[in-house]
This record gives sequence, C-alpha cells and structure tokens, in this order.
Amino acid sequence: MNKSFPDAAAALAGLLSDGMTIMAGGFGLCGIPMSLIEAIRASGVRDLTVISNNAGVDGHGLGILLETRQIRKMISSYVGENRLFAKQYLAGELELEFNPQGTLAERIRAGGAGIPAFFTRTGVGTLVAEGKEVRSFGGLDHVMETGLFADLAIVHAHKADSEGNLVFRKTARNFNPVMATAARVTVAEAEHLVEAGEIDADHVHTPGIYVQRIVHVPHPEKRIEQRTVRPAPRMEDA
Amino acid sequence: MNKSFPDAAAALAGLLSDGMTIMAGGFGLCGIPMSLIEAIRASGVRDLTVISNNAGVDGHGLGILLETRQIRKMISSYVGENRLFAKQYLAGELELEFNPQGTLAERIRAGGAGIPAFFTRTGVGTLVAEGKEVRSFGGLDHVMETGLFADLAIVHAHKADSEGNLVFRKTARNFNPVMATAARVTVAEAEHLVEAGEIDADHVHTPGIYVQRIVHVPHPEKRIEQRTVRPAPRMEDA
Amino acid sequence: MAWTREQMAARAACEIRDGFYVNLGIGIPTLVANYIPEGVDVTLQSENGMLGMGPFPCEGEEDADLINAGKQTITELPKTSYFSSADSFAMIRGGHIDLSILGAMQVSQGGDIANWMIPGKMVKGMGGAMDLVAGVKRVVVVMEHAARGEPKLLKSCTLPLTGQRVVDLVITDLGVFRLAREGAARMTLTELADGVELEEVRARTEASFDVQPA
Amino acid sequence: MAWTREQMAARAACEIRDGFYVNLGIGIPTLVANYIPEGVDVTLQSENGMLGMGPFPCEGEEDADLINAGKQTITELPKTSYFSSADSFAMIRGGHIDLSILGAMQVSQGGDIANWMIPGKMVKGMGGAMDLVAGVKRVVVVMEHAARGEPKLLKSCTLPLTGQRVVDLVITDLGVFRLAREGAARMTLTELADGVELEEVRARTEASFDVQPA
Repeated sequence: MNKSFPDAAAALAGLLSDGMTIMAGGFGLCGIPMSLIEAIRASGVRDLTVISNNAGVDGHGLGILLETRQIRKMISSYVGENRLFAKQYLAGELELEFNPQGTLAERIRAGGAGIPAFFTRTGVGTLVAEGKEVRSFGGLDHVMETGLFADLAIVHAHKADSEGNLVFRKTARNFNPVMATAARVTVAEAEHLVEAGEIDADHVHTPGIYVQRIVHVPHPEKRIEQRTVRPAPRMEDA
Repeated sequence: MNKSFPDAAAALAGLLSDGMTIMAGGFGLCGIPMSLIEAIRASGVRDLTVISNNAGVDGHGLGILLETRQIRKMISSYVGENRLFAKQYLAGELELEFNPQGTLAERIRAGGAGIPAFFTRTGVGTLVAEGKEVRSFGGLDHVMETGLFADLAIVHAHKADSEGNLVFRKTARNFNPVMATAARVTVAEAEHLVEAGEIDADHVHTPGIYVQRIVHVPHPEKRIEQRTVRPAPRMEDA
Repeated sequence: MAWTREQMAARAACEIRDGFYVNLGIGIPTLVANYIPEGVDVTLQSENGMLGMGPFPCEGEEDADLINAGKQTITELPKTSYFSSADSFAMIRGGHIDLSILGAMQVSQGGDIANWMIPGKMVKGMGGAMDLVAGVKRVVVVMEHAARGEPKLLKSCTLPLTGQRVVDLVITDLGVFRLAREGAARMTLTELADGVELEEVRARTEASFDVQPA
Repeated sequence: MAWTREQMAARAACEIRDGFYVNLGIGIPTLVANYIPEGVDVTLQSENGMLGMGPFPCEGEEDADLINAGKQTITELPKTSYFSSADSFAMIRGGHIDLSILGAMQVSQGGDIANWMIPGKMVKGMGGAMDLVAGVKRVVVVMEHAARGEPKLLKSCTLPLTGQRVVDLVITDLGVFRLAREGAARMTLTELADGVELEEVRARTEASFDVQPA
C-alpha cells in the first residue's frame, strides 16, 4: 500500500471542509506539521476548530491561520506566545477552550482508544472542573473528562515508510503520535520517506493503520523559540 | 544510577510478602519473566494475587507457582492452557477473575497513568458488566472499569541499560511495558544489559523511571506453545 | 451438500477489501488468510501486539518471541510493527480495525454473539473476543450452521454473551446472513451455499429470517 | 536581609534526594538545577516528552527537535528517553515523578495554589501546571514572599486555583513553610532566611502559621 502523495495540497485534497475539526501536532514550534498548515491556509477552508497544545507564534505555525481568520475556535493548553491570538480573542473573534496539558493529551488518547470518558485528579477544585461530574475514588475527588476525536489530524514525523509507519525524533514527538490515533483521517508529513521494511518493526512509534496519507518534506524550516546556549568549552587540546 | 542486581533472588530481596499483588508480563509463554517467577517460587511467598493475561502451562511460567499453591487468586483473560489451574479452580482452591483482554490491558494502563476509572463498550450486556455502572455516551452504553495497581510488577525485556530503560523484542513486548508502569516496584529481567547511552533514546519502550531493579538473564529458555511451520522452500539454486 | 470449512473460509475472504486491516480469530477464520485474492492488499492484526502478520515460518526459523494470538509461531513482513497489549486494544477498541472474522457457538437474530463460555464446563476465559466484537468496525462470524443437530442461529442466545448486537454477517455451511446492529432484531438470508435448498435452512434455523432476494 | 533568587534556588535544591525524578518549572525553579550537589543522581523530566534532560547546548549545537517545556534548546544525556505527551502526563498523573518545583502567584495556608490566571488580564493557559500539582508526589513552591507589597501566602487564594491542597512546601525569600494536604488547613514556618526576623515574616504574611521549633 503506497500512501504517499506528491505534495501537501495533494495530500489534503478532498479532506477539507468549512467548520471541520482538525488536530495539529507539535509543542510550541517543535514538531509542527508546517507544510500541511501552509496547505490548509492556501485552501481557504474556514471556521475551523483546531485542537493543538499551542497556537503557534505570529507568522509561523498555526499563527498563519489566525492571520487569515480561518480558525474559529482553539482547544489548547497554552497560547502565550501569540499576540495576534490575544488580539482576536479579546475582540471576541476567536473562541478558546483551555485544557490542562495532560488532560488534553489524555482526552486525545481516549478518543483514539475508544474511551468516551475517564476520571482524573487534574483540575479538581479549579475552573476546569466547573460543570463536570466530580466523583470520589479512593477517598479523593476526580473530575470526569471526555475523549476527543477530530475529522482530520495533521502530524509531523521524522521518518515514514510507504505503509504509513512513523518514527518521530527527540521532543518533536510530543502530541504527534497520539493525535494520529484520534481522527477519521490522519495526514503525516515526514522528513524522510523510505520503503516498507527500512524501519525496524520494534522502532515504529505510530503503526501504519493510523496514517492514511503521507507527504515527503525533505528540508523543513525548523524555528527555535528560545535559543539557549552555554559557553563553548575551551579548546585546551587544540 | 545502577539498578542491576546479581541474580533474580537478589533483585526480589525485601520485596516479597504473603498476600501481595503481583503483575507478571507475557502473553502465553512469550515474553514471560521466567527467572523472576522461579525466584518467587524459591522464596516460598504465599497467598499471592497474580495479574497476568494467562496462567502459564503445566510446569512452566506461572504454572510452577500453581504447583506449590502459592497463588490464591488470578486476574486473567484466558487460562485455557493449564490443566493444574482447572483442577485447583474446580476444587475451589483458587480464585479467578476474568477480564476481557483489552479491558485488562487498559485497566493496567489506567492504574499506571493515575486514572481510577474509565468507560468502555467492551463487555456491555455480558457477565462482565454485572454489578458495574453502565452509562450511555453518544447513544451507546458503556461499562465503567477501574484502574489496577500492584505491589510488584515483574517483566521480561530484550535489553536494559543501567538506568532501567527497557527495549522489548517483537511480540514479547505484549503486557510487559504497561505492567512496568502500574506497580509500586518494578523488577525487570533482561537478556542484554548495556551501559546507559547504548540504547537510542528514541527507541526506548519503557523509560527508566518505571524500573527500580534489573537482573541480567543472558540465555533464557524460551518455550514455544504452538510450533507452526510451512514447507521449506526448495533450494532450486543449490 | 453445503459448504466445506475451506469454502466457508473462501466466502469470508470475499468480505475483505483492498487496504483493509483485519483481525482473524482461531479455527476456520485462520484459514481465511489462504483465500485473500492476489492484488488485494490486506494487513493482519494480531491482538497480542502486531500489525502486519506474515505466514508461518519455515522449519528451523521459528522465533519464540514472534507468535500470534493463538500462540502459533509466525513471521514478520516489511510493513510489520509491534506494540504493547494496551496499544493493541486501543487500536481495536478505538474502531481502527476494519474487519474481524471470528467463530461462535451461538448468534442471535439481533446480532448477539456467544463464543466464550458454557456454564457448567471449565471456563477458559474470553481472551480478546469481547474487545474485538465491541470495537471492530465490521464483525463477521464463520461457524457451522448447527452443532450436533442443535441450531446455532437462535432467536436469542442461551449461552452467556460475548457481545450484544455486534454481528454484521454470519457465514455458515448453509449460507450467508446479514444482520442489523440497530432497529428490529431480524436477520436476512442473502446467499445459499451450493446445493442447499431454502427449506433445509428453514428447518435447521431457530432464528427468524427474511430472504433476499425473496 | 532575605534570600536572593539564587539562595532560594539553592534551598529548593536541598529537597532533592539521590535517585529522584524531578520536574522543574520555569523561572527560579529552573535555577535549581545549578545547585544539585555533586554525587546526587537526579533525573529531570520535561513534560513535553523527555526524561533525562541535559544542560543547554553549546553555541552552534542547538537542535530545533530538542527543547524543554519552556521551549528552550537543551541537550540529551546517556540516560535520556523520549515519549509522547500522553505518555509524559501518564507518568506525571500516575505519581511516578518524585518532586515538582514550581513558581506561584499565591499559596493558601491549606496548600491551594494559584499560578495560571489573573482575571481581567489576557490568560495564556495553564499548560501542564494543573497536571503537575495534581500528580507529582511532592510539590514545592518557590516564590517571592510578597508581590508589590501584597502578601502571596494567604488564608485563601483570591486568584483562580491551579490545584487544591496540593502544596507540601513553600520556599520564599523570607523562609520555608511546611504545609499539610490533609487535616487542618494550617502551615508551619520551619526556617527563617538569613537575617530575617520572625516579626518581619508575621508582618508580611496574611496566612496563619505555626512556628517550629517554637
């Protein structure tokens, strides 16, 4: 089964419709599916609900879909790096649902795993628990949270094979593998596209069953939000 | 941090007590922590509740703890390969709690992940749902199942490093990684013991935080329950 | 006349579409793999933690770390991936597997299935059967039409259930029945096995069924 | 005189035991890593999916695929492992992390913490803070004793909570307070910062507290 498409626009063809819900992988700007986000921008699809831990920054990541006002609602845990987001939100042009980061990750995992609801300690006694069922287990209160499932998930992988098996790299893994499980269709962009069999079966992070379409993005621009370094060691032996 | 112990008995020293609950990895005889099971047998600890998908076979795997009547109760999904089990159960000497295999796996995952309860379609309208809360989500009934957590988990890995990072091999992975997360103490036996850094950080299946003690078992006996083969291809070029 | 086990497996293989991810149960369902038409790309899942199950190994190439859910030695393919039991059943429960083909002791006309327990006999356990029937998109049962003269297609199951209203299709040695997961608990005979007359099916079936085409 | 930010970080580092798995928040908690005594083996978790976080990279060795939860470039160590966000918070929620050191806007005498939201201001989101305070075995807060003259150790928090009765220890520039997750909502001053008098702490603290040793 060859799931690869020639470019991001082709990989998304027929999958986009106004008002749909999209999950977008990444943490900050790390491991975001930038080519697919750009193709969504070019498509002009509107009124999107986007589930993503962050909302990109001004001019990069999901930020470019805010510029074009294609996003109607964000479900996120932290949006502190985006001035345009704040402006649109305060002007009432953007809906926002905050989830604790772990609850967001688990709601997505539950959606993909056929679990409609689960209980967690996170958020007990806070605004997050308002309007939700609270129940005691082992003498401690827990909040009931529900699974999340999207029409489309877009993810960024380090390597994909033609069957859709994915491998992620370092902390660029983050939300990508769990989102891949929780949508009707998952489209992956991958820096390396290889034949089936070139990824060791024990090293696969996302089994191919979760990935319907793949696009090869050989040299993506990867931005760094906080470039922190330490002094270089002195070259005493040089 | 060096977590390795000289042998299975040393790795379990101080961890065993009568009446405790132990999770044991493996599916059938594949990926079972046989050296640790043997050390538990030798310890003489009694009245165990053992959570394991199967109960071994007569004379191997958990079967050897049935011979010595060290197990009081099994929480499993399938015990069809063990005559001694049937005998003790029918004589009322052994308690048994059956869980659907996926519910068992998810209950263990939930226990390790701080989730006291979750809802699933599995078992709705069957004996499994008896006495449990049933609730409708999306117009479909779901059963509430609870998390499982043990005093001790014993698992079998292909490779471990000194920090407790584990890698499993092929279908010997099965219940091992999820059980490693769901016990107060996890002891792993590993066929290969390497220095920290020798396992690629992207290939780790079980992060070291979940493993407190390791024992190196270089050449374990691995039994096959159903040896199925096809005719060898003819050596036409020979 | 009726269909042989091999013919039933061949008929079940017709339910497999190109690109499907499929879980096959033990017994006749295992034989289905032999009848997948060439050119149909199907990926077999094994619930002990494997996607992309290959054939049995050649003599001498058995690997104790590589078995299927029936504990049989198998092989891997280029597309294979491995994962934990929790991830495997997340895949099953989450509705990602297209088709499950499995055996049964009884099926009711409403699509209930019983295949794990006979009261009074030693119970081996349900294994992954309850998860498969509850989670997989389409559930096809392949079984003998009757067991020792007793019909197995019933108005309602008498044995403890594995799942309630979960079966989409039943293939027996006498024919093929379509079931509905919602609405009236009524099934429809859609095919007769070679040389089998409708009257024979009526005589050996306790469940009510429509016939299509009539 | 009170403690400096560096001294507060050094004091917080005393809470770390050999073999601990620790999650450090942003701000003063990040400085704690600099004060871990030699010979104490500690593993830092980053909630975006990493165990075994190393120091900042050398100039020119930054890797965009390798950041911490503050989005800063970092490095890996021989013991490092990576995992998904779902697995990372399973680790946090499941109580596997020994210690979380984080900042706060307010802490109540019963151990409530507020550190994510000021009503009327633009809210950035709670990120992983609610999961950390709810899941980690021991929660240590490091913060200034007061903000612009306003006490931050209160009888009850006035800002929306991050967690309820979850704080075990508070380290401020004036001293150290022990809190109880159960029973009476009352905290205990256990240490005074260098050169700080009890009377100054009393004057600048709204919360009730016992003193030990009295």
